[in-house]
Amino acid sequence: MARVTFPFGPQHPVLPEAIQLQLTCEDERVVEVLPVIGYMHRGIEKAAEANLYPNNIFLCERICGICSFIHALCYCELIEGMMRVEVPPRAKYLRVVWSELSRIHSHMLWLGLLADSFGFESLFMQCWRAREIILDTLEMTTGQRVIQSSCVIGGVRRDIDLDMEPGVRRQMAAFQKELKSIYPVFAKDYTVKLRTVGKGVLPRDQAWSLGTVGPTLRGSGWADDARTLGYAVYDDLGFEPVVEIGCDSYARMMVRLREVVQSVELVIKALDQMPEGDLTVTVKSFPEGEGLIRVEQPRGELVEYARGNGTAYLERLKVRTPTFSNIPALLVMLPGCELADVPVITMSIDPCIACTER
Amino acid sequence: MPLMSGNLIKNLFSGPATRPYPIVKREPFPRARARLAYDPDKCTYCGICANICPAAAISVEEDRENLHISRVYNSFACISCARCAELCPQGSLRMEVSPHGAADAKTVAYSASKET
Amino acid sequence: MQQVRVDRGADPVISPDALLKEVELLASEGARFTTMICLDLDPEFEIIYLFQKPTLDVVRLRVRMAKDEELPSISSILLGAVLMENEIREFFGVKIINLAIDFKCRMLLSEKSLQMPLLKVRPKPKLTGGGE
Amino acid sequence: MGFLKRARVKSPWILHYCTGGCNGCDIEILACLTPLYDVERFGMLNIGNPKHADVLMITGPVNWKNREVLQRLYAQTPDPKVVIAVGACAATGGVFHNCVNTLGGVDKVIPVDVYVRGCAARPEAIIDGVVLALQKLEEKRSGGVAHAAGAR
Repeated sequence: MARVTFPFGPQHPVLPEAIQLQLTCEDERVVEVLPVIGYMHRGIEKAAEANLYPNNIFLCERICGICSFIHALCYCELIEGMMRVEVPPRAKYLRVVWSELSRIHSHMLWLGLLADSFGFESLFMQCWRAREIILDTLEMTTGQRVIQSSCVIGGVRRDIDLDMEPGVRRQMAAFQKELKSIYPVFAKDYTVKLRTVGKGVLPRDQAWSLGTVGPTLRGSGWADDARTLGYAVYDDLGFEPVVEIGCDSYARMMVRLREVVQSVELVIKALDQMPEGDLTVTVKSFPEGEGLIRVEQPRGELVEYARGNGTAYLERLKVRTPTFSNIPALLVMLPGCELADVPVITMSIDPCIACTER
Repeated sequence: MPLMSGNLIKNLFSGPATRPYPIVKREPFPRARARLAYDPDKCTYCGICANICPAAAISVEEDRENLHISRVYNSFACISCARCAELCPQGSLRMEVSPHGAADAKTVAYSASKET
Repeated sequence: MQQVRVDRGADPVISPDALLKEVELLASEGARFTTMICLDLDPEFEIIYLFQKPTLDVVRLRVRMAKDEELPSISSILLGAVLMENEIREFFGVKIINLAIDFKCRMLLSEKSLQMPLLKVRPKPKLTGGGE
Repeated sequence: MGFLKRARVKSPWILHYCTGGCNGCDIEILACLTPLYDVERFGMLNIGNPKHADVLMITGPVNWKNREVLQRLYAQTPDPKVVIAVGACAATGGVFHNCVNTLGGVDKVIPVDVYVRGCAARPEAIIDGVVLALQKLEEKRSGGVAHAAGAR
């Protein structure tokens, strides 16, 4: 049969970002796929070497706008670990609150886009409407909607004080109510199941060997979550990773959906247990030596490596973002699928191209 | 689709969720960071804000011949991180909640320059 | 708590020739590729390979090599490494051979952008042009 | 003829393209389309085909690989068109001002009519920008008509 190769992207309505997939099709069936990336590359790793190390927080936040807080947290924890700075406990709890809020907002965004990718427009709108509650909470507590700029080396810059806390709890209750109406639609709806169950299968052993991370890996039955490594205060909050064994797009969707429920609980738990105390400690020294950290982003495990030489400039900052290691999974998931399923399967790894290419 | 219909019927009767933005403006949150306000009277032109700005939106220009020093602020490059407002020793910078409107040309704001 | 500081002395340092054997051994133990980090320690490259064991521990492996030495690709053993190897080849000009998918140094950069941007010491102009 | 042109100003179609920013502005543009800000009540529609678009919404500090894509999208959009640069990095490069692979702003590649400030630009600011863009579109349209009549 004649093979046709055609591009999917870089400008495509389903993906807000620019990625190109060169699909080779036989009839309606995809037989080969080659991801062409590079449309979002900026060169952040190089710029990080030229900036003062505290300024890199703001650069790292803008690696990706969706999970910006966690990028900042990762960089701050890395530099703190290298300089042996102990962050005040209240700051650690606040970091958990904000990173879980950004996880909820990222997952809601993704769930909406998934619904959009198979044409379920009203569900997309419903998800994004629920997400605005989280964005309002973020804006109320940190001052910006998507890029919070609240993490600094040695702590956090803003506080959720006593006046604000009831407001956050109210918002979370409102969000839980919205979530309760969305959850069964994703979990049980006929249309959703038809488009996701059995689509984009990533077998358990291949998911491991290809190096996938995050919900893509956990949807294939691996309980791998960097939050169990115990950065910030996830240890004290009794965190357990969410695992599904379906290995398909539906399983990955359910992982994210259940993580949203879990994150809401984590936020409330963190607010309950939050101790009093300072927000920041003063940091005087400069980073020296090598450091390596793994934190869990909405999309998976984020690995950062830095090498300092005792000056205000870093010698090297390496960011391994989760989508970078999830893209090879597309090479396994896409061949053999129907052309109409390509958007859904591509979405199911939650591609964040701005992260990938830095 | 049937599972969604409960939501749809509820939405039909629960009134609009839309914020009618240009007609009714929502009160911004007190912590919102949208605009950098500058008080030239307090400014000593120390240049700390220009040095630490991660986006190079602030610069201090020195004209040695005419003994002028002025602070240049490019609101189009500003990322509203409020780092400068935090570190200004004189407290001449702070973040305000009212957002900038859209503009059709890029301009930079020169502060009232100081004789040195 | 997670150990953030890396002790340089604790990691095994191997030569490019011994790499494939080491990686095969690790892969047979169930380790998978996490990432690799290239450092430009003029006059040589140091490449840190990170592998993840099923117990979530990270294994580090350092390869030291001269700038013009050839590095074998591990993408035949662990396909997940292919994008990162392409990136390192593109950003540093490390000569990586036998790549499973070869983007010919055009994965992230285009013809007009600065080539090999992460090099600390830029080579003489006639040595550049990573595209060949 | 008058009807078609008026319909264009009343109901502009938007093409959104990200040229390598951080995504923050992109999700805010998408948030504009969702119930809480709902720009569709102004007749705006986000579409995927530049040949149907009147307004180009560009985010990000344009990198080298994206430059040609952006030029092509601009060339494919029919006249009169308005370009909105959304966010600090689309206007000047913003926080990416010293990144090696960026060109530092959309206006280095194609002419920009409206700049929206903020990092990330708030949905309110984006709506303001679109409103300004519509005025520009009308100006361009009336200017364009006069020119065409003169040529005839």
